Amino acid sequence: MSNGQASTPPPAAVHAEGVVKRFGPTVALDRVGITVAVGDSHALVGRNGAGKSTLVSVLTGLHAPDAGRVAFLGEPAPAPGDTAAWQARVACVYQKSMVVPDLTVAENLFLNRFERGRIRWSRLRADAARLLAEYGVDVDPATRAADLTVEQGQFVEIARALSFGARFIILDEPTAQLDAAGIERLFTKLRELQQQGVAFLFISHHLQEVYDLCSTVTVYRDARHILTAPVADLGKADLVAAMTGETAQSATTWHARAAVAGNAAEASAEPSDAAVLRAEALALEGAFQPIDFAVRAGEVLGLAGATASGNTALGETLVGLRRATGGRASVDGKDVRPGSVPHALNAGIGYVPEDRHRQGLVLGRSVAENATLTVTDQLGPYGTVLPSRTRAFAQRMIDSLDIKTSGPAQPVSDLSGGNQQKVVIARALARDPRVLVAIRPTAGVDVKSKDALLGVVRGVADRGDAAVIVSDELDDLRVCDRVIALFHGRVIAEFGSGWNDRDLVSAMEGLPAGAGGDKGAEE
Amino acid sequence: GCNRGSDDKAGTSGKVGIDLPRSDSDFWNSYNSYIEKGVKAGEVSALPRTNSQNDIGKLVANVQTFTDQGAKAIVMAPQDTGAIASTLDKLAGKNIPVISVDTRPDKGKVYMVVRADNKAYGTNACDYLGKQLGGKGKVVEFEGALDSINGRDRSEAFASCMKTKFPAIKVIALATDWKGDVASAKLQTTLASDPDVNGIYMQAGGVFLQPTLALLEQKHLLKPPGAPGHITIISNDGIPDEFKAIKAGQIDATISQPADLYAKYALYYAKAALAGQTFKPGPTDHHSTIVSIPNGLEDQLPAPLVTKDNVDDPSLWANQLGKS
Amino acid sequence: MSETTELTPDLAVPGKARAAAPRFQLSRYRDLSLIPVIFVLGVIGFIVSPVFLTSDNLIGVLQQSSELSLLVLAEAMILICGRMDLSLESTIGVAPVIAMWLVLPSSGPATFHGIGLFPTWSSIPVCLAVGLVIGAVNGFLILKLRVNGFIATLGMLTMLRGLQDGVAQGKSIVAVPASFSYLGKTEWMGAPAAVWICLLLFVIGGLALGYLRHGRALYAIGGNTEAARAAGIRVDRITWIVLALGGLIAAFAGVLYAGHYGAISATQGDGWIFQVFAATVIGGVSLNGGRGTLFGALTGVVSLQLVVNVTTLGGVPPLWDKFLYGAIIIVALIISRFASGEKQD
Amino acid sequence: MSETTELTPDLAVPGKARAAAPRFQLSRYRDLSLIPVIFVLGVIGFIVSPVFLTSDNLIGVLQQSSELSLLVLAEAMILICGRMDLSLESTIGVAPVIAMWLVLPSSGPATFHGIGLFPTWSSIPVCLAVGLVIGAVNGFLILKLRVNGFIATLGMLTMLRGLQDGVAQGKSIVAVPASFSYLGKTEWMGAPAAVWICLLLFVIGGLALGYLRHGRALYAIGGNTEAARAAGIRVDRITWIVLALGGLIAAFAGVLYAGHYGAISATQGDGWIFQVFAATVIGGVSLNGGRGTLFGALTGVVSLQLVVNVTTLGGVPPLWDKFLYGAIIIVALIISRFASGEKQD
Ligand SMILES: Nc1ncnc2c1ncn2[C@@H]1O[C@H](COP(=O)(O)OP(=O)(O)OP(=O)(O)O)[C@@H](O)[C@H]1O
Ligand SMILES: Nc1ncnc2c1ncn2[C@@H]1O[C@H](COP(=O)(O)OP(=O)(O)OP(=O)(O)O)[C@@H](O)[C@H]1O
Ligand SMILES: O[C@H]1[C@H](O)[C@H](O)OC[C@H]1O
Ligand SMILES: [Mg+2]
Ligand SMILES: [Mg+2]
Repeated sequence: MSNGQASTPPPAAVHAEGVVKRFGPTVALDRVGITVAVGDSHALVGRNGAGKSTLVSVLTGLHAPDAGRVAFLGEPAPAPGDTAAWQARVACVYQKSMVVPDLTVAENLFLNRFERGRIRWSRLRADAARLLAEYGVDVDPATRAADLTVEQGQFVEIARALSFGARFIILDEPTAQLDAAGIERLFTKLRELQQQGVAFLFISHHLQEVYDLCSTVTVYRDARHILTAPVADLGKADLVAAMTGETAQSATTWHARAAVAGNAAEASAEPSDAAVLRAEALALEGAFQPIDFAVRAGEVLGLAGATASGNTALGETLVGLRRATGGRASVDGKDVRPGSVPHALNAGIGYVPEDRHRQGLVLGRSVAENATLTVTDQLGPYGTVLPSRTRAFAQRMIDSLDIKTSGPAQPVSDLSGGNQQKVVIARALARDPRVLVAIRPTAGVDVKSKDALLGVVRGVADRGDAAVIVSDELDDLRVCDRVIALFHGRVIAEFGSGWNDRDLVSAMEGLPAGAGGDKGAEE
Repeated sequence: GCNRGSDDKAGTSGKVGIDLPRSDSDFWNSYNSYIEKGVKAGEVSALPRTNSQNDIGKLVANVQTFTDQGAKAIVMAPQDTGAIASTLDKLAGKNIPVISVDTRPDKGKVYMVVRADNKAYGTNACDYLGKQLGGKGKVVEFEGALDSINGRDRSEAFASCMKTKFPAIKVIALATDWKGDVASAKLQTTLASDPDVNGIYMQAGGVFLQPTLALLEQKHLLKPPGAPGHITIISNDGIPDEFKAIKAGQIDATISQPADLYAKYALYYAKAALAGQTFKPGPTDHHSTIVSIPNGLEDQLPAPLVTKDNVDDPSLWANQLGKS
Repeated sequence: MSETTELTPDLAVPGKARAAAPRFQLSRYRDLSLIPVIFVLGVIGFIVSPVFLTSDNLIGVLQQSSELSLLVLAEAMILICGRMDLSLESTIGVAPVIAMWLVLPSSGPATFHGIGLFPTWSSIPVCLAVGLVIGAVNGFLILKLRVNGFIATLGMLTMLRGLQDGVAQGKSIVAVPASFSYLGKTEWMGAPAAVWICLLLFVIGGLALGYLRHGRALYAIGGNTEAARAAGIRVDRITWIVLALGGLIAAFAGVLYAGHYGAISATQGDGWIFQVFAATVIGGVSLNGGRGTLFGALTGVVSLQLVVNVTTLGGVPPLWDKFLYGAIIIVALIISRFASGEKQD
Repeated sequence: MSETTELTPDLAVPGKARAAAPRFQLSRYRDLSLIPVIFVLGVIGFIVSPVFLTSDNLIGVLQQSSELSLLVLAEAMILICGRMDLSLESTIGVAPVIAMWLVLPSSGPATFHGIGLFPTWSSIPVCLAVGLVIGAVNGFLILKLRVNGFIATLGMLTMLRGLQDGVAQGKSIVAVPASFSYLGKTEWMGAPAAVWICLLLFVIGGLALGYLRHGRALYAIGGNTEAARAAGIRVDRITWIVLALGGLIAAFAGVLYAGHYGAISATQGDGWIFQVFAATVIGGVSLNGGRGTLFGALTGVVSLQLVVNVTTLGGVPPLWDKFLYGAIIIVALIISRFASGEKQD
C-alpha cells in the first residue's frame, strides 16, 4: 500500500517530492517525498539520523532544499524567507527548543504575532493564561521561559504551534520530554483538532503513539523514503523492520527481565548480596526526603517518578552534581564525597545526564573528544592525551554503540539527536563505571538504538556492576530488576521485576496501587 | 609609495629617518607640515616619514625600518621618555645620531634635544596668573596625561611655583589625560562647587581650548579682560585658534611652543650631524641656549609668552601658518 | 520613565503564580540593580560636597553624559539584538567631519575646506546619512560577508578614525555652520537642549523596545536567533536596520558633541567604546544578547558620570584619580550584582 | 613549530572517515586561514621594498611582536576557556612597577624609590608573582563573586593603570636591575632571546592545549561549562588557574618589554587590548569559547605586525596610515573568512 504519492487525488495538505538536502558531505535527504492528505494524521518514523527533522525544516521553510518541490494544498510553497506565508500554511513544534529563554511565556506564545499598534501586555498575558489553561499547563504567563521545566517549556511550544489555527501541523518528537500524564493531555488536544479536520505530521520514536494517534505512516531510512502505508496494515514488527532494514526479528525492547531471564542466567541471575551503591538517609532539602536504598552487583535499579517527584534531583545527587543536605552515599562500602563529580567518578559512578545539550555534550567539539571526556587521564602517560589513543578509544565506542557518524573527528553538533545521545552514553561508559546512573537515557532515541542502549545498561549489571535508571518511561524501567517509585520527594512504592504498567503509572501519579507496593503514601 | 632603488640622491650625506609622534593634535600637525616643507625645500634627504601615533612600540619598530633602510640620522619625538633608552643605545652602537624633538629621553645618548623648556611653561604660566590675580584667588589647572613628561614638567613647575611664590592662590588640579571632554566635565563640576574660580591654566590649548570656551560661553562666564567676573586664562601651545581667542578677549595669554622652530632645528641638527659637526653648550645664533644634559646636548628654544600686546608679532609661528 | 512602564505590569502578576513570583521579580530587578549604586554615589556626593545636590551640578552631570548616552543607546539596541559595534566611537567623529567636507566651501578664510557638494543648512541631515551608511556597511560585513562582528567593527573603528585624520588633516574643525552646532549648545527650559533630546530618544527607544512588535523582535533575535526566524521575524533585515540606526545615532551624538565642545575634535570619541560597553553592561544589558533595557543602560551612563563628578568634587589627587575610578567601577559592579541577586555571566 | 604538531595528527585520519574528510579539514583549516593573508602581505612587502625580506627586518618584526604575542597567548587560553580578561594590558605595566617598588632601595641616586622588601635578584620572580596575584583577583571576582567578567576586568584595567600611575608617579622607570632587563635585551643565536622565549612558550602552550589532559579541558570548559562539570572536570579550579596564569604571562611580557625598550614605560601596554583581541580572534579563536589554537593566535599577531611593517616600508603618508591599517585588517578578515570557508559568528 505505498501508493500514497503515486496517484494525485484532491490536493494534499502538503505534498513534497524529490527533495534533496545536503549538509557538506552529508546527504540528509535523498530524493524523498511525503504526502499528507487533508485531515490525515500522518506519522513519520525512522531511525536517528534518517532525515526526519531535516524534512521538517524543509517543510516549514527554515531550510531551502537543494532540489525537489514542496506544495501546500496544491500550490507551490512560498519563497524562502517569506516567513509569514509559510506560517499561514504550516505550524510546527520543532525538535530543538524554539523558545526565547529570556522572554516571558506570554511573549513566547505570541512572538511576532502581536496585535497591531502597541502591545498591550496585560491583555497578552490574559490571552496567554487562557491558552495555557486549555492544555492544563499551570504556569504564570509572566514567568521567564528560562525558568520553566523542560516539560513546561515543551507545552509552551506545543500550545504556540497549535494556536496558530493552521490546518496543517508538524510535531517533531513532541512527547520526548513529556511524562505519561503530559502525553495524555497532549493527545486529548490533538484528537480534538483531528476532529476539526486538522492534518498532522507526527514524528516519534514511541511506536505505540503512532498506533494510538495516526492513520498513515511513512518510514525513512538513511535519508531515503522506504514506505508509506496505512497504520492498520502494518504490524509493529514490520514497521521496525522497515526502519532498520533488517528482516523482522521480534522487537526486543527490553521487556521485563523475566522475558530474557532464560539467557541471562550467569552473573546477573543471582545478584550478590554485597551492595555496590548504598544510600543512607540521603536527602536534599526541597527536593526529596531522606531515602535509603542499596543496589547490588548485577542489579539494575529504577527510580521512577513524574515531574517534581525528585527522582532527577536524586540522580544528580548521587553523581555529585548536587550536594546532599543529609545522609550519605557509598560505593563498595566507601563513602562518596557529596557534591563533587570528580569524586563520584573516581568512586566508580558513571553518569548519563538528563539534558544532553545542557550537560551532556560540548557541541562544537568532536565525537572523539566528547566520548573520552571522562577518561582523559587514561589516554596517555604523564597527564597527556594522545590523539591516536583518543581516536582508537572513540572508534571502539562508535562501533560498540553503533553511532552513526562519519568518524571520530566529526563535531557532535552535526549528529542527529539520537546519535548525540549515544555519544553521551559512550562518555559515561568510558570509565567502566562500577555504578552507572542514567537519567532518561533513551530520550529521543529510536527503537533499535533504544534497545541497544538499554542493552548496554543491562550489560553493565550483567558483567557484575550496578546500574540506576532514573526515568518515567516504562520502556526504560523494564530493564530494571527493581523499581522504586517516588512522588513529591518520597518513596511511594517499590516493585520487583513483575510489575505491570498500570500499577507503576498510578504510583508515579501518587496513587499507590495494591500490587507490589510495599510502601504507600502516608497522606 | 614605492621607494625601491631611490637611493643616494643626497650623495655622501645620507638619508634621514624622521618619525612624527602623532597626527591628532593641531600642534603636532603644524609641526608635521613644517617638517614636510623643510624636506621638500631640500634641507635634508629623508626616507618616507613614519608616524608612531603616540605609541613607543611603533616608534621603535619605525626606527628599525629606518636603520634597515640605511638611515644615517634619525629625528624623533618620543612621547615616552623612558622606553626609548635601549633604542638609543642601539643607535649609538651603530653611530647613528639622534635628534629628539619636544622631549628629553631619560637615558641613552642623543646628539641634540630640540625642545623648549617645559618647566618654564609651568613657571611662566604661574607667574602670569599670579601677577594678574594679585597673588590671591582660585585657579583650575588642566593637567595633561600623568604619564607624559611634558605634562609632568608643566604640572610640577606650576605647582612648586604657586606654592613658593603665590601661597594664597588655591590650585585645583584636574587630571584630563589630554582629553578635552574630560576637562570640560571636570571644569563644569568645579565651577559648580567653586563658583569663585578666577583663573585657568590649560596645559595644551590644542586640546582644551574649544571645550573650555564652549563651556564658559554656555555658563555666561566669558567676560572680557578687566570686566568683573573675568576668569584669567593662560594656555600652552600657541596655535592659531589661541591667538584668535586672545584677540577676541576670550583668553589672556598663551605660551607659543615653537612648532616651526622644532621642525626647523630638527632638520638643521640632522644635517649638521651628517656633516659631522659638533656643538658646545652656550648661547646660539638663534636666540636660544644649548645646555649640557647627562646624555647629550639640549637646544632650549625660546617659547615666548603671547598676550594681547604681542599677539600680532609676525615672528610667531602661528602667524605664519597658511602664508608662504 | 521606561522604568515604570516596565515595572507596573509585573507587579500585577495574577495570584495564580505565587510560587514563581519572588524569583521572577528578582530577575526583573536586574534593570534596576544600579539604583542602589546611584543612591550610594549620591550619599557620598552629598557628604563630599554640599554642591553635589544642586540642580546646576546635576544638570551638568546629565549634559556631560549626553553624547556618551547616545552611543550607549545605540550599543544597547545592537547588543540586545545579539550583535556588537565597536566602531561607534569613530562614527561619532568621522560622520561630522565627512559632513563638513561635503557641505563646507572649497575656499575661504577657514582652515578646513570642503567640496561644498551640499548646501550648508543640510549639514545635520548629511551627517546623519553618513552615520547611516557607516552602520549599513557594518551590517554588510557582518550579515552578508559573515565575518566576525567584533573584528570587523574593530577594523572599522581604526579605519574610520584614520579616515577622519586623513580628511581633516588631523585637525579639529572649529568653524562649523551655526545650524550644526545649535542643538549641542542651546538651552531649552533651563537645561541644555541635548539633555532633553537624549531623554526623549531614550523614552522613544524604551517604548519602541517595550511595546512595538519590531522592538520586541530585537529581544527574540538576540535571545534565540533560530526561534526568532522560526517565528517569522526577518532576522537579517531587522539586524541590519538596527546596525544602520546605531550608526545614525552615533552620528547624531557627533552633532551634539560639536556643539557642546565648540569644535569637531580630532579625537572626538576616541577611546569611548570601553565606557560605552561598561555603561551598557553594568546597566544590565547582556553581552550575549536578548537581555536588558534602555532604562538600565541609561542608569549605567549616569552611574559612570556620577563617579567622575563625585571624585572631582572630592578633590582626588590627580595621580590616584584613575585608580579610584577603576576601583569604584568594580565596587559598583559588585553592589549591583548582589542587589539584583543574579549571577552575571 | 606548533603548526606541524597541530597538523600531522589530522593528516593521519584513519581510512574509515573518508567521507567526512573534506569538511573536517575545512574546519581545521580555520586555524590556518591567515596563512594566505600572511602570504599576500609577504608579496606586497617584497614589491614595496627590497628590505622587507632581509632577515634583519623579519627578525625585527618578530621581536616587535614578542610582548604582544605573550598577551595574545594568555588571552587565547582564557578565551578558549570561555572567559575574557581585558586587564592584561595593564598587568604588563603594573606588575613590573610593583615589583620594582618591592625590590628597589628606598634611597639612592635613581629617580624611582621602592621599599626594598625583597633582594634585587628576585625582581623577576616577584614580578611574576604580582601578575599571578592580579590574575587570581580577576578569578575571584569572576568565579566567586560571579560578577560580569568583561566589566570586572575592564574595571581592573583602569584601576591597575591608575595604580601604576600612582606608584610610579606617572614616570617611566629607567633604572631597572640588570637581571630584570637581561632577557628582553640579550640575543641568543643571532636572534633576540625574547623571540626564542616566545616561540618556546607558544610551543609549550600549544602542546599543552593539544595533548595534555588539563589543556584539553579548556576546550570542554569553554565549549560547554555544564557538560564539562558533569564530566568531572573541575571547572572553577581550572578556570581560576588559567586566569592566574594569564596574569603571570602578562607580567612576564612586562619583563621582556622593560628589557626590550630599556625602561618600564608609564604607558606600557596602554591600549593594547584591542590589538590582543584582534590578533586572537582573527587567528581563529572564538570569543564564545571552546574554539581555536595558539598557533592560529600566533599567526594573528604576526599578520598584524606585518601590516605595520609593510605600511611603514611602503612609506604611507602618516595622515592616511591609520586608515590603511584599518582597511587592511578588514580585508585580511574577509580573506581569512573565505579561505576557511566558515561563517564567523
Ligand atoms: N545543520 C546540520 N549540519 C550538518 N549535518 C546535519 C545538520 N542537520 C542534520 N545533519 C545531518 O543530517 C542527517 C539527518 O539528520 P536529522 O536531524 O534530520 O535526523 P532525524 O531523523 O531527525 O534524527 P533524530 O531521530 O535523531 O532526531 C544526520 O546525519 C545529521 O548528522
Ligand atoms: N537544589 C535544590 N534546591 C531546592 N529545590 C530543588 C533543588 N533541586 C530540585 N528542587 C526542586 O525539587 C523538585 C523536584 O526536582 P526534580 O528536578 O527532581 O524533579 P523531576 O521529578 O526530575 O522533574 P522533571 O521530570 O521535570 O525533570 C522541584 O520542584 C525542584 O524545583
Ligand atoms: O606633549 C604635548 C605637546 O607639547 C602639546 O602641548 O600637545 C599635547 C602633548 O602632546
Ligand atoms: Mg530529529
Ligand atoms: Mg524527572
